[in-house]
Amino acid sequence: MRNILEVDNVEIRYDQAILAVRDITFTVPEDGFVSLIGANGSGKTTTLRAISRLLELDRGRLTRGAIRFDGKDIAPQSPHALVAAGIGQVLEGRRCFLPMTVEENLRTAAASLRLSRAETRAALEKAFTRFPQLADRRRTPAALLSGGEQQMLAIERALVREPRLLLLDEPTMGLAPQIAETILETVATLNRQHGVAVLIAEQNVALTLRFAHDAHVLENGAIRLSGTAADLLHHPEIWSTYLGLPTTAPAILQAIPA
Amino acid sequence: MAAPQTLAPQRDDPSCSAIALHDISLSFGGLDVLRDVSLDVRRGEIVGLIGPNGAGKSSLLNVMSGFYRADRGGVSIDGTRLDRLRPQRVARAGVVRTFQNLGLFAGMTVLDNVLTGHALHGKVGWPHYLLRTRAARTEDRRNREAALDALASLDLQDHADTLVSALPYGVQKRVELARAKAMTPQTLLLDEPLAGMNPDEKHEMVSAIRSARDIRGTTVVLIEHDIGVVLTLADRLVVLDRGRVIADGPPTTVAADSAVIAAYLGTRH
Amino acid sequence: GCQKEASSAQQGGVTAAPGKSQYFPLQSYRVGPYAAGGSGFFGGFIDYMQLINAQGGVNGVPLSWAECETEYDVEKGVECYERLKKSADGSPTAATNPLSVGIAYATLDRSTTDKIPLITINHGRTDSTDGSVFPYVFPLQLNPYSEVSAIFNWIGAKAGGLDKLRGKHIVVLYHGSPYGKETNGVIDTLAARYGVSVDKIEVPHPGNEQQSQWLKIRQINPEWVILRGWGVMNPVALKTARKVGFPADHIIGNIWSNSEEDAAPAGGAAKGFISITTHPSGTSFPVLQQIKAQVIDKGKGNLTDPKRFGTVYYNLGVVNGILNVEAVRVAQAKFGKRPLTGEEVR
Amino acid sequence: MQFFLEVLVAGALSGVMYALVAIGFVLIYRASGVFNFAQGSMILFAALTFVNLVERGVPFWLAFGATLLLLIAAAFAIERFVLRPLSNRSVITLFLATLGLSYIFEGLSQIAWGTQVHALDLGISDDPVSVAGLSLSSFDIAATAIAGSLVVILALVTGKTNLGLSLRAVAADPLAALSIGLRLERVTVIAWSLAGFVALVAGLIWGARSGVQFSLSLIVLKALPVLIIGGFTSIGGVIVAGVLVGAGENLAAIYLGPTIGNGVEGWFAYGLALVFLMARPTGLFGQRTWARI
Amino acid sequence: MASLPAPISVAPSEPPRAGAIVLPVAIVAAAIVPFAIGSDYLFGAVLVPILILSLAGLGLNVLTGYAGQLSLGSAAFMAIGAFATYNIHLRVPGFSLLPAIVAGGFVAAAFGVLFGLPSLRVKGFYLIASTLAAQFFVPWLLSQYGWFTNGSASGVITAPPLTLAGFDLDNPAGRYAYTLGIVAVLTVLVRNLIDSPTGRAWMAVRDMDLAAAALGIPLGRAKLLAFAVSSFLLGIAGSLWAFTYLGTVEPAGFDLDRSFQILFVIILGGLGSIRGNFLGAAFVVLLPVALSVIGGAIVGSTLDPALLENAQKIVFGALIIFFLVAEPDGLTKLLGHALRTRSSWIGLTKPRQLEQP
Ligand SMILES: Nc1ncnc2c1ncn2[C@@H]1O[C@H](COP(=O)(O)OP(=O)(O)OP(=O)(O)O)[C@@H](O)[C@H]1O
Ligand SMILES: Nc1ncnc2c1ncn2[C@@H]1O[C@H](COP(=O)(O)OP(=O)(O)OP(=O)(O)O)[C@@H](O)[C@H]1O
Ligand SMILES: CC(C)C[C@H](N)C(=O)O
Ligand SMILES: [Mg+2]
Ligand SMILES: [Mg+2]
Repeated sequence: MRNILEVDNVEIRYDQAILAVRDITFTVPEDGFVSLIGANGSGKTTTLRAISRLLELDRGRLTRGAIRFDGKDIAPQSPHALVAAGIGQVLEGRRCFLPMTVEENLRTAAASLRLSRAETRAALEKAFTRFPQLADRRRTPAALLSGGEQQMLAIERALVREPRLLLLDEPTMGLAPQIAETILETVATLNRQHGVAVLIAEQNVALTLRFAHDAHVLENGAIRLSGTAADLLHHPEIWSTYLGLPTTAPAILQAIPA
Repeated sequence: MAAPQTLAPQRDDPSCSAIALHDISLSFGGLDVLRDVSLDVRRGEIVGLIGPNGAGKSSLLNVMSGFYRADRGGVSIDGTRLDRLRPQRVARAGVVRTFQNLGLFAGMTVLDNVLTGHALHGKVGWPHYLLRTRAARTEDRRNREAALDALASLDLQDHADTLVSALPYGVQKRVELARAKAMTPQTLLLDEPLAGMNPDEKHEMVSAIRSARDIRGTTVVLIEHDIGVVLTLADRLVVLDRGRVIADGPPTTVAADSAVIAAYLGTRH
Repeated sequence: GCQKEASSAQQGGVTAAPGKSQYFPLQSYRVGPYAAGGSGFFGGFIDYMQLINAQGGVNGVPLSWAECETEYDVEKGVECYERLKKSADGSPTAATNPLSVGIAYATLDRSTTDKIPLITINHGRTDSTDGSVFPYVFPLQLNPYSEVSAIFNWIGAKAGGLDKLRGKHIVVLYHGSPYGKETNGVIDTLAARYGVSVDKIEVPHPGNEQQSQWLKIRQINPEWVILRGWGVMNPVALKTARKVGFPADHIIGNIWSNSEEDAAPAGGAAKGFISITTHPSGTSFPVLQQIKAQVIDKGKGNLTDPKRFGTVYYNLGVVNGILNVEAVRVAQAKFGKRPLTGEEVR
Repeated sequence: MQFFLEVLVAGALSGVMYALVAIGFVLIYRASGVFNFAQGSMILFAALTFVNLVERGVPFWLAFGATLLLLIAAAFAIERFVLRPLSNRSVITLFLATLGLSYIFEGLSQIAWGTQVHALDLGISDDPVSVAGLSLSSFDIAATAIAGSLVVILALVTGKTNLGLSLRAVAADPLAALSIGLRLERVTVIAWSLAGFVALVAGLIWGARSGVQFSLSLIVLKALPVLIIGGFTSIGGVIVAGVLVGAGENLAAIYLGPTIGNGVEGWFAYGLALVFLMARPTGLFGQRTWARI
Repeated sequence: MASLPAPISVAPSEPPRAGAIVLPVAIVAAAIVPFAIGSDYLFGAVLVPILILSLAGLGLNVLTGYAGQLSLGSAAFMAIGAFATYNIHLRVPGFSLLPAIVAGGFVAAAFGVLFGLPSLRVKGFYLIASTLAAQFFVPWLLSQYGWFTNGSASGVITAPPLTLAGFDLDNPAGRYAYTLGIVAVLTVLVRNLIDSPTGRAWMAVRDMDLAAAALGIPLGRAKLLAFAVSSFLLGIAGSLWAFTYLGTVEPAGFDLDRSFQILFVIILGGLGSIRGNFLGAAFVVLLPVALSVIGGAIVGSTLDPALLENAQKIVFGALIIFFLVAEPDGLTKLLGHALRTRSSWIGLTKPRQLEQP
């Protein structure tokens, strides 16, 4: 299977000084479902934004290595070209267009992809079936939605057109367990049935590892551990830091496949 | 501001009630966000507030802290019913909250953020500070010590002079809790303080919250989606669904409640 | 330190031995809302000085000058005064000509202290006409009093005698600046003397919008409107008058409302507009011909746009130059043919 | 009564001319959240360029097109050298940057075209005409018609269309806009070009009214209260606000002036704006500050 | 969020403690050095306006940099201070100049509170309606009623000679000393206030007013106090402008351009920085002088002065943009960087380590 994404020995700095990520190398196969795991500040967001070239707004820059999407170096490509080529992204912290209504948020995404009227309508329909709660609030400014509702909107905004590579940055943050699970199930379905490659950064490790094929653990901006999800789930270190907490026992029970 | 009126005791002893809601209803443009919600949080209790997204949890917290004005019903703090609740008044009554989307002062250092919380307790007026009188200097020194203690308790002392905007999200959440704790509140209202953290980090936060209650007897209302955390931390669980309280009781009982499972873990709207 | 470089930076004039020229600090304005007036005036002034230098100076004493931009702003004017009051090479300073009532006021005491004459042509403080109050201030040509009385005399003549003015109605439309207000006292006095009723209406700086003022004028329907404008206020006044239907030939522009820059942009609306002047525009005068031949045609003219040669502001600058230079000449007659100090020029 | 009506209507009509200036602000504010103080000097720049071309014998429409091209070029330059490096900065920083821009525009226009005053004749007469018994200026009526149609067109173009959505999205969150594939630079350039176009139209109309010269750049001070009352984000709002301000100002100058003093119109509009803000803190049609906690 | 006239988020504030040593040193230096090298021009046309603009910048910084309320009306409060001082000095027996200046500051503070009232309801760019109203109303008021200018026909007032306790300070060096004294005292006081609960309350209101409310900070009181303190400082700056710098003043001198100038002072110097005001003021005063010197040196006197002037305008505008792009936190930060690099060259401090994650 071809790799849709290759992250090759990448180093990233902010403000030309602050080293956020170093020596990161991994790939995502065309039908892959890869998870990035790591503590706060370990560099997950930075890596994901580097792939879609969204670092510049924060004065961040790739200082070494290369990222290839579809075999082509992303460095000379612009963010909108990458989106057009099939990268979809859910940003950390929701980032809906707050003054715009739910529907306008989705329409804007459709507009930027130059979807036809019918396609747009279909995309909206699909979004509202997945999250009926959003349908009720379609004319509400995104700013007034609850935290979880905003998260749903952010996810749908990235799915308006099925991307070929979906980048998800903590998509389940602030979502009720059931919705979180639904979302990952949806993503897994897209991955399985429609061949959408997925790269996800998640704090809910137990949940992600149930769906991911492979996972990489980041620590201080470098990859600490890599392996298949199943391996990592039973790795002692993962267990103690990311799973093996007495308080989260019920979640783990859910996580481990019967 | 309307004169506070005393309310007839709700439960056995009104003095035990840290914060209470009486038949609160709230709607926005035809959307009922809260419907006849009554809730009595007792002193020293840790109440877990759970429910699906959009159930009205944050709105409930907003009503308690004076950010939303209920259409109907009222709020009592320490057994005193306040008709026109305002955020500043609520804070001065010892009820301190955190925000789902972070309520930090981005342009200030971590230490300054925490010091700002102390403003509430300041006894020395600004003219003293203007002239740096002895009283001002003493108070300032004491405040700084207390703030550094609060930072230390969440392992933040190394970040004291960092601008909060330069910190990763999870650390910012910790700063917000530190700031709230440093205000030595009687009641803490926490809106998803653990979101975006890994279990290890959650563990630290949980101990910090628990220690506030155990050491100072702080009352805590906690919104959290990680049911595991809630089950271990909360003394009582309140479940909200579509603006109504559908369950209220000991965690184990509530978690087993079929209605709760249906609303929260099972079916979706 | 700064002062030397600053003033040498834009020093103009002939190269003479240091300290051997007669120095004029120029607080000019060539940008900002009143740039048109300032660049015309100072253009004329400088060209005239160039002419004098081309002809060998004043009795052999060359003229030098340095410019500093005030933007017609009082503070900048003061700063320029301080910066330029002493020449870079030690040449004595003859006089300052800020061309702004505001700046003139602000530098008045300093002029007295520094013993540098302050020349205000066709404007200035009413009380400066009497030399004993401000010994270093010289209003040239018209001062507020003579200006207003000239206008009243003219109106009187139109009406068939000053005594016929009684009961007539006049509106004064003035620029909301020290300059604009300066004549208000005089006008009141004269109005009382002749029994004219006067409405004074202010146009806030810069005067882009005068709708309400002219509607009011139309309502009052006075015999005459005295326009005490400056800059853009003038064409807008004429255009708005046209718009509300007030006849242009009943508007009398004062000395600062009489230039091409004031009338031309108003186009047809200016037809019939009357204004007083102390000097005509045009290029046929000998001195202008000389300037043309000896300065402008040699490519040394100060105007960016040669078409403005001979306009009112330019010619006023020339007149101002003549008066300044003649003052120096007169003083030289008394003190000798050398560069003079401000005190001597006075 | 007749006089009162004339004052009222004449004021309202000139208020529409303020609105014409204010629209330029709205366009850019909607698209990038930038409060563009350089709008006034853009007007000066546009009008000076146009009038100088015409005076050099360039035909009207050619001059119009050439000036517009210049403004579009300016939009590209501004995007590249000012806005792009400043993206993600605080709104006040961007505001200050546009102040810097206004100096550049003023300097450039006066270097290129000099400081003298130019007459501009658009062929619209400025004589009083009688409409329904009121004496009004035909120029004002024409200007109102032009401004009105401009507003309608712009409101349509930037309303529910894709362009309108993109403009608002970029203003709301540039990073999120990038993440869904919007072209930040292009949207910015379009907004500034539109604002340039509006500046040109405003410059022509105001230039024909008061002569083309430096003070054109100062009409922004008249447009600001209109912008505030209308709400920073509403194109239609500025028309309503313009009428209110123009009429109010005229009435105040005529009826209030004699009692409290000349020149009330210098600040009256700001007072009026304050009164409206007390009732509606984000203007008549401004976007509410949707804030949730 | 950008489309909302949201609370103004600004550059991070300099930790006030950092100034603890710098400030006294700077004051002592300012009190000694110029007298050793000073000329009348240096005192009268450079140092005095720099000091006064710094004070004005300090005033605006309290309001905009620290409390986050954008103001475009600084000059109005300067005007109030100047004319209040003038009238108090003129009319109230027993008020010599110094007390009159202080009283003028209080009058300005009162007006500041008045024009600050809308801030209780209105936020962000909308608030400029209030400060612009002040900006246009105050000079109008002052020139409209002759009483304020003691009947001067053209609205220009003239300052009395400057004396203090019998000393004649009516010369450039004297004016400088007088100004320096006042500015130094006020700077120290403001520094104290910024590094106190009050200052932190202002910054909290600036960064996130809802969170500030949740901490029990009375938003309205904090804002109004910021308006009062800010206008007090601006009022004093206005008095000094009239009485120790120009020696004369007209209401129109305090126009919008002056307000922008002060805004430039704080933006270029650095929002939320005390030292920045002095750097910004020096920059704003010296840049035009420097530009005309450089411009003159390059092209000599052959060039059309209007061209030179306009070119200076362009350079000024471009420099503003350049500074905003290069260093959002202003000259303070830039100076900080420069000093750090310098001292690492000469081995005073270790080079800053790259932050390792
Ligand atoms: N805009 C920025 N400027 C400077 N440093 C930054 C910036 N954004 C992130 N960093 C730094 O880069 C490092 C990696 O941060 P990043 O946000 O990628 O972590 P993360 O793994 O996504 O953390 P979290 O789980 O909290 O979201 C951190 O040390 C952070 O402080
Ligand atoms: N100010 C408001 N205006 C309009 N609707 C509102 C407002 N505040 C809340 N709502 C609506 O009320 C409902 C409840 O919102 P709330 O934020 O209380 O939910 P929540 O339980 O906290 O959800 P989450 O877990 O997703 O944060 C949501 O549908 C939200 O859109
Ligand atoms: C004297 C003239 C140049 C008129 C000008 N308006 C002034 O105030 O001085
Ligand atoms: Mg992250
Ligand atoms: Mg919530």
